Amino acid sequence: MKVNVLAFGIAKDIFGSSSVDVELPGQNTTGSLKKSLEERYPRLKQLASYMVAVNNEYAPDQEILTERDEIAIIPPVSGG
Amino acid sequence: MKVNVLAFGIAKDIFGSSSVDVELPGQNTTGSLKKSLEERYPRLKQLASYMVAVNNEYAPDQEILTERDEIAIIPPVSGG
Amino acid sequence: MLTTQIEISDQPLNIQSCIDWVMSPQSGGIDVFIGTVRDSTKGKAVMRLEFEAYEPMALKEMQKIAERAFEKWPVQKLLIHHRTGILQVGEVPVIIAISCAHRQAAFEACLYVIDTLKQTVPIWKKEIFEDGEVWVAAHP
Amino acid sequence: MLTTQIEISDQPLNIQSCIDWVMSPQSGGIDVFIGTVRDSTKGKAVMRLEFEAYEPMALKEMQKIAERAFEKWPVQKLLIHHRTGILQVGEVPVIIAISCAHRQAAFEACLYVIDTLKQTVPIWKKEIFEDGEVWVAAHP
Repeated sequence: MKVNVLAFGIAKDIFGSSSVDVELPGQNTTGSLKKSLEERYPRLKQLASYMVAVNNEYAPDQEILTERDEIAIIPPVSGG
Repeated sequence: MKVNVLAFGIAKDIFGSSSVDVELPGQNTTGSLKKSLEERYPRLKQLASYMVAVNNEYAPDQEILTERDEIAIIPPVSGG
Repeated sequence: MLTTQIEISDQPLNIQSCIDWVMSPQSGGIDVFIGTVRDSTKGKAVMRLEFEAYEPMALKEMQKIAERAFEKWPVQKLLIHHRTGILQVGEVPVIIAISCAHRQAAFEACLYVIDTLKQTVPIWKKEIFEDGEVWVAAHP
Repeated sequence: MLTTQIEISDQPLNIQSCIDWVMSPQSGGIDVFIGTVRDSTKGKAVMRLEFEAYEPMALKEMQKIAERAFEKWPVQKLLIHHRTGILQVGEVPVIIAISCAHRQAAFEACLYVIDTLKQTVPIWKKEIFEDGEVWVAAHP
């Protein structure tokens, strides 16, 4: 399954783009998406932390993804 | 000794004036001034509390007064 | 640089200019407390308020509060403006604005200033109702 | 009556109109937090900041914070305005304004909102120095 992933802040710099397409070979979960992204973009692992948001909600690693979901990588926030 | 006493808030209503002259027969202290005023204006004793300020500072009952002091009756404050 | 501004005025207070005064390139956070005249107290409709100040002493007491706030927190600029006279519902009797490098200190200092002001500064408030008036806190 | 106003904007924030919006005849105290861009961080001169938001999610997270504040305190009106884009030193990235019948609740709710906003709302800040730039908090 292929998903489109939005990137913000430093994640946009790491991806070199504000969104990337990712092919998920195994499980369609947030956790396997993170694993795929970390293999392709090792700098992701150097972040203090990062979260995945699915349809504008923070998602746990077990969340099942579908192709229609709006998926985003959320590096450590620093608003305010 | 005679002192002039400024009044604010409800004390002004009780005295019927924004300042009164008070003759101190005995000790020239804040405490004896309060006693004299309470005899003359019994409604003072019905207040939740009140303080005397001497030269713009809250004064204890033992403070010695002089005729040149600026003396004021400070009923419970309610600013802000 | 002047770091404290304390005023008592019978004219409407200007919120924006108070905030502008405490802003500085060194500050990261400003906390502002704005008192407003409520339309009721203990369930009774308030028509208006009247504030009276013993001005020289009130200014002196507010200055003491400001000095204490500077001792207790890393405050950059601190402003207290208090109004006197007749105020209608919705009008502003007091503005306290405090700038600090970090927000927590600004919040704590601002709460300290308003709490202490209400305890020590010789200013009195009369509530005017449809059927009478009362000096707030005068009686037990 | 609308009791919550949440906005993200790339235009300068208007402090006075934010405060006017939360004022009401029922409120006795308003606490306002105003973030400002500091001229330095960890001793290093900051030229300007750049804020980026994941807007739909940021609005949703701010709405959650507001709802939580209404549950925890007797809040009357609550406003959060956050700016995005390039901000110079002294400019205002965030305004939080909260009105309550009594001041303690306004202070506590306002501190809660800014603290939580900085933890959960997907907005990012890049500090631009003379010799480089860095996304704040990105790395350990």
